[in-house]
Amino acid sequence: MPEFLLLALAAGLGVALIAGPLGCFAVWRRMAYFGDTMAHSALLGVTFGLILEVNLNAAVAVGCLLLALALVALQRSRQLATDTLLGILSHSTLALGLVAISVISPGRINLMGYLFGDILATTGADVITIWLVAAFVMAALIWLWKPLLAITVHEDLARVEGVHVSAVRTALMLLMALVIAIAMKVVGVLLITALLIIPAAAARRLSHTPEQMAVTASAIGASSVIGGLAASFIWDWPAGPAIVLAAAAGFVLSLALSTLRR
Amino acid sequence: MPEFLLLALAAGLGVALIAGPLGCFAVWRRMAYFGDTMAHSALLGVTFGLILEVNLNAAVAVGCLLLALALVALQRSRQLATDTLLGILSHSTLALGLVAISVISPGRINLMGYLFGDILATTGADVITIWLVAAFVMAALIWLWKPLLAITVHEDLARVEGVHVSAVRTALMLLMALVIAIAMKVVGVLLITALLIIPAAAARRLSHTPEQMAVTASAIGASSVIGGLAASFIWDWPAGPAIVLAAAAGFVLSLALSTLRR
Amino acid sequence: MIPDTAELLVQAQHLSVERGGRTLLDSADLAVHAGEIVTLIGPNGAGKTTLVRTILQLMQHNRGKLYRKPGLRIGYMPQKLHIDPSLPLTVERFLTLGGATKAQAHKALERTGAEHLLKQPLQSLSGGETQRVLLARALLQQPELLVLDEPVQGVDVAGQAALYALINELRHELGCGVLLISHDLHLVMANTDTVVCLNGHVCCQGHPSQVTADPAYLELFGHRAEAQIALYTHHHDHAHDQCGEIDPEHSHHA
Amino acid sequence: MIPDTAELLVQAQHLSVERGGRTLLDSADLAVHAGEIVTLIGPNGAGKTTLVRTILQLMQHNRGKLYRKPGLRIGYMPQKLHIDPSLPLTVERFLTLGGATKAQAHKALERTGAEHLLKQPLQSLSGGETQRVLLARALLQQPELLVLDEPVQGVDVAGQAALYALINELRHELGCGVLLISHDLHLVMANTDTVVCLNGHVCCQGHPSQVTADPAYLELFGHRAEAQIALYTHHHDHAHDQCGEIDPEHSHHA
Amino acid sequence: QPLELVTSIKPLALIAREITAEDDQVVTLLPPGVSPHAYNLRMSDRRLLDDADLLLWVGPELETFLRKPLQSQAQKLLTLSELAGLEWPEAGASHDHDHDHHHHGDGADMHLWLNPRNAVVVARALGERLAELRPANAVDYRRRVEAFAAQIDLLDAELENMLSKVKDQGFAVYHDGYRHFVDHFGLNQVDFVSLTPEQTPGARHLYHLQQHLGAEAVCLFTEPYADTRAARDLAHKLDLRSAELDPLAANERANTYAELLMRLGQSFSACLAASKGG
Ligand SMILES: Nc1ncnc2c1ncn2[C@@H]1O[C@H](COP(=O)(O)OP(=O)(O)OP(=O)(O)O)[C@@H](O)[C@H]1O
Ligand SMILES: Nc1ncnc2c1ncn2[C@@H]1O[C@H](COP(=O)(O)OP(=O)(O)OP(=O)(O)O)[C@@H](O)[C@H]1O
Ligand SMILES: [Mg+2]
Ligand SMILES: [Mg+2]
Ligand SMILES: [Zn+2]
Repeated sequence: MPEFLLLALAAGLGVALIAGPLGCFAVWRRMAYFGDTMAHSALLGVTFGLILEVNLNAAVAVGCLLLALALVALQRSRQLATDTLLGILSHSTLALGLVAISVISPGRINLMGYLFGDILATTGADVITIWLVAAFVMAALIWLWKPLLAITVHEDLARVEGVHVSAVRTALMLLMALVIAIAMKVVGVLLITALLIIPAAAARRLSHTPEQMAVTASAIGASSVIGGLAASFIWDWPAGPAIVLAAAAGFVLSLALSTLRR
Repeated sequence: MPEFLLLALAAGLGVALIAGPLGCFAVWRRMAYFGDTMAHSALLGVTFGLILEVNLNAAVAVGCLLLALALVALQRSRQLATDTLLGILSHSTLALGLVAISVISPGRINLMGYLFGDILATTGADVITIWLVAAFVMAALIWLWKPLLAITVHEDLARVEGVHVSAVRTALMLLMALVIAIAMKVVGVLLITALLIIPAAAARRLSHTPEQMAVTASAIGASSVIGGLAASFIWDWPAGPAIVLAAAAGFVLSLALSTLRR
Repeated sequence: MIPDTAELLVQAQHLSVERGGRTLLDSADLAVHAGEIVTLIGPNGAGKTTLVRTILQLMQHNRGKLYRKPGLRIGYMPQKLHIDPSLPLTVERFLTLGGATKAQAHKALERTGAEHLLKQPLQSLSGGETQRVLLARALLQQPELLVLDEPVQGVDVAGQAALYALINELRHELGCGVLLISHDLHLVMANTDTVVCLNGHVCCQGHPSQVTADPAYLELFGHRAEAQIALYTHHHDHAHDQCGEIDPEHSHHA
Repeated sequence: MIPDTAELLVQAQHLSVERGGRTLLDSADLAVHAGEIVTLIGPNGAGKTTLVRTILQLMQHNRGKLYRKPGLRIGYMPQKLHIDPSLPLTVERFLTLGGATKAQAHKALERTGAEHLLKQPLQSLSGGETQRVLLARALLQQPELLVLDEPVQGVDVAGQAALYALINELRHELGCGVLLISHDLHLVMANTDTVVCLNGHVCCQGHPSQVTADPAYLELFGHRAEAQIALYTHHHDHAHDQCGEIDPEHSHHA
Repeated sequence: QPLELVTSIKPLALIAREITAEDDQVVTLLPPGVSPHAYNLRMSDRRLLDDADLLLWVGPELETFLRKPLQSQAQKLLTLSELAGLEWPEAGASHDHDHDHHHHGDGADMHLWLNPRNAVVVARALGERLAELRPANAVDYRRRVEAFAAQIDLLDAELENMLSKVKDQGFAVYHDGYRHFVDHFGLNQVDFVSLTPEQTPGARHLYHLQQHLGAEAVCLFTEPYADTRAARDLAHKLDLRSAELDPLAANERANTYAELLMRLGQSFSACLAASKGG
């Protein structure tokens, strides 16, 4: 197996692993579009990074962080659903970024290139970063699992039982933002957003408890990575979309399975 | 005022007008990302249109239609939230489109350019199309308003009271798909998706009834179009993003207003 | 119990419902005629809500037959209601959704004792207030059949009796059939024409006086029910003959 | 009513809550001590849920003072529960969420009479079953304070009395304070140490025997309540002295 | 009265500037590298289109995002890909594997200005259009076209001379957009990494590159517009030289068309020649 494929596999499996449980939270908490929104706010971050001439990675990080905090703040009033809030933030940050670019007109710079990676271009350093982040986030998830689940089941019950709801919610957003920001640069935004929600959605019908769903989602994600890369190798499909298609196939399969079982 | 500005204004107002009530349904029914998903399935449509060498507009229309029907079918089982379903469809169709392009390799064509319009490039014919579609959709909305509202408030109650729930729901999807497909080609995808949800979200806090919210959303959308075009004229910002920013400003204003009134 | 001329509104025959490998409802029979009040009683999880939702075609049945008078107008009050907070909806607008005028809506609210809630957002109502508004909405349908799933759940003491009285009144006023689910044996028995006692299957069925004597009924509800009925009997005939019959066994937790 | 040595768990002083320009709660006072059962009664929309949620700091109060024993462990049972269907959650997993073991969860379910629901998805439960599971969950917190918002709402006849008995048992077993909201005057009066009668403001407050004699109470609940209490009295002392006192005025709707 | 000429991309403006008169305005609409997905017209852009006397673009296949804005300007449009007399590279000529690369038409390489012969064709067409628009200056325009053609002849020869030494050296490009240059000068392009900058290559193709590039090529060219980390990595791994090509003259340093082409040729010859020894 060529080395680049091994690196892609390593990076993809790392992302799929951590995207399993995180994606479940995205599905449960109706944050399916968190990834897309992050990508747009990252674009805004790059733009301001260019204007202020600061380190672009730092600018992206700050942009993503601010987005997560803005979302937490907006969620306080429960009048609007999370997907609406994400839509507002996503489109507003994108528009702001586009206006800012046109004003400062950095011209020939392809902003997207700064943001989005390709899983087949993974380097050894990328793999190490991904696995370090995945290990950290996984540890944090395990540590916070109970309160995270508690606020997802019922916020009021959790609060009464002594969970620091907004702290835990903010932590979840930040963990998710961290994973998306890193994965976006390595495997691309389409792949990370898809790996978050499609395996989790596929796992829903096959699970009876949250933990089962998280593990199943990771497994489906990992299989999709392997299957997608294989398809890319056999039929020469672009790797990212091939993995997403494999995950989509997994979802269709889970639909069929659960229909059969009825 | 230059003619292109008049045309842009006419198209923008038409879109904002019809996006008001439709956007309310998107916000109520958690379909904030319907527009993005449509854009991706339109891409798939274009790809297949190129493969099968059929009319591209027809292919896009078929793609959007199939998407709407797929969503209706998936919504039957209530285990997954609409935003998750939209995410799955959106990423799957995009991935499928990208793979299909790479397989048939229609070469160096940038498909996105086929799909997305720019409000400053509006022609007289565009304006007529937009207003015809807006008038038709508005008429349909008024005609279907009661059942639409009934299924949005509570599907079971509506069904018991004799509303054909799935027919009405499908009709709503198709109306929304129609508006998005047309508007996407004229004013661009960012603008139509943003005009659907941001004005509706801003109107939420200022309204006590669904009708109020729909009308307020249209009004906020129309003001955003005017304000955005003005900003674009004064500061030479790109017009689409300027309108989105104006709408976002409206949202922030509505937050401030409702906080003050407390 | 009811005149033969009364029109049959709905009828379930040998209705069975299965979900997740469990039989929720086993060959249940039920009929509601115009002008008749049928009350479904039974322990939690007996399948009362399931039976009602199947009759309303909100759930699919696995076996059995279901007849519904063609074009039947139904007023339905579900056991629980969750309305998205993103929808701005006052009580008034909620009531006029089905086609009623504001005046009619106001009148219906008055009858259910909730006229002060007219302009309030639906999502901010208290539990008992929500029930009253839901009942008002069901009335406004001008229904031929009124289906009420625990209508006085969470309603206050005064309201419970008043709402049952209202339901009885409506039956005469609109001539509609009423299908009711309730745990308040003492309050419903008085107005009910037919009681259907459900526990997965139909245990017994008939006029309250018949049912309360049925061994199956006594097994399910036992003497506690009797105690509750005692109260109703007090109201009704002011005879104290049942007071002394209360089983002392049950007073330990009181 | 309770020994002076009992620890104060929560205390509200002059608590006022305003929302949407309306005063929902007007200068309410309330205290719950360890080992004490405090019952909140009042008509629909009286602000009972509001008061409880304010004490639990789920809502902000506009005026007044709130004391909570530092580090107080609370078991809470809300009036309504809506859980997203996208979350796969069996009853067992729901109960063990708070840190309980499976054995404990099973035992708690047994006590609330719902042990057969262990493996069922939480979202598929019937109304009464949900209440039982919620109560089991509240128990599992090993609470110092148990807050129950209409705990037997939708629970069947046998279950209502059993659950109230269970609550009383727990108070002795865990030594916890209980703050209860209920409309079942006849069932709660028996076990309650303090009754707080709420109608926006606190109308009257004290031992059940005091409160039922209070003019404010009689005005709010009138003779219907008396009738219900009559039943409880029957159970309790088997004296028939109140049976005859029932006001015939109220029998018209029966 | 001076003319206002708008071109879609910079290379076209460079050619145009050789033909137009002193006071004629030549403006480029889009900076290169702006993602068309996120591109939105500004008022000034739109006004530019309205006020222009002539609009120059390659065609909808390349500047797809301009298709719609230019639709209403059909009468002042000069679409270069439709010109007669252009030289088109032969489809898939220098390609050796099983891709179904498309024939002339929707799949053709649209970077047609990279062939100096084509530049002359463009210049002639432009000169004629300008002459029509300003008959008074017709002679002047035609004279400039001839001068440009002569200059290009010299340039062509010089490049031919420079590149002939490296004709046999195999190389790969980042995206397959140099066919016009490569074919015209008979260079030996072995493969490309991706078909367009927007399309990422599949694993199979990458593997294929790894398998044969090392043996057949000495140089891999990247571009300043896209994230070409992967390509540079690949070059490093296969011990190929890597250098940058700038076909859009994004680099401010290229101020004339000749300079653009010269720099391109120098990039090719420097990379290909240097690696000959090593
Ligand atoms: N999808 C499902 N899968 C498995 N069991 C289910 C499902 N839906 C409902 N049930 C079970 O079916 C039984 C009947 O439920 P139903 O709601 O009809 O009871 P009910 O008689 O209305 O009870 P209550 O008095 O508590 O409202 C319950 O035990 C419930 O847990
Ligand atoms: N956000 C709000 N805006 C306006 N009114 C509100 C709001 N929230 C609650 N209310 C009103 O406050 C009152 C008290 O509500 P609460 O839920 O405390 O009543 P309750 O005593 O628990 O009644 P029930 O017995 O019906 O449960 C109700 O009349 C309700 O309509
Ligand atoms: Mg029920
Ligand atoms: Mg309450
Ligand atoms: Zn190839």
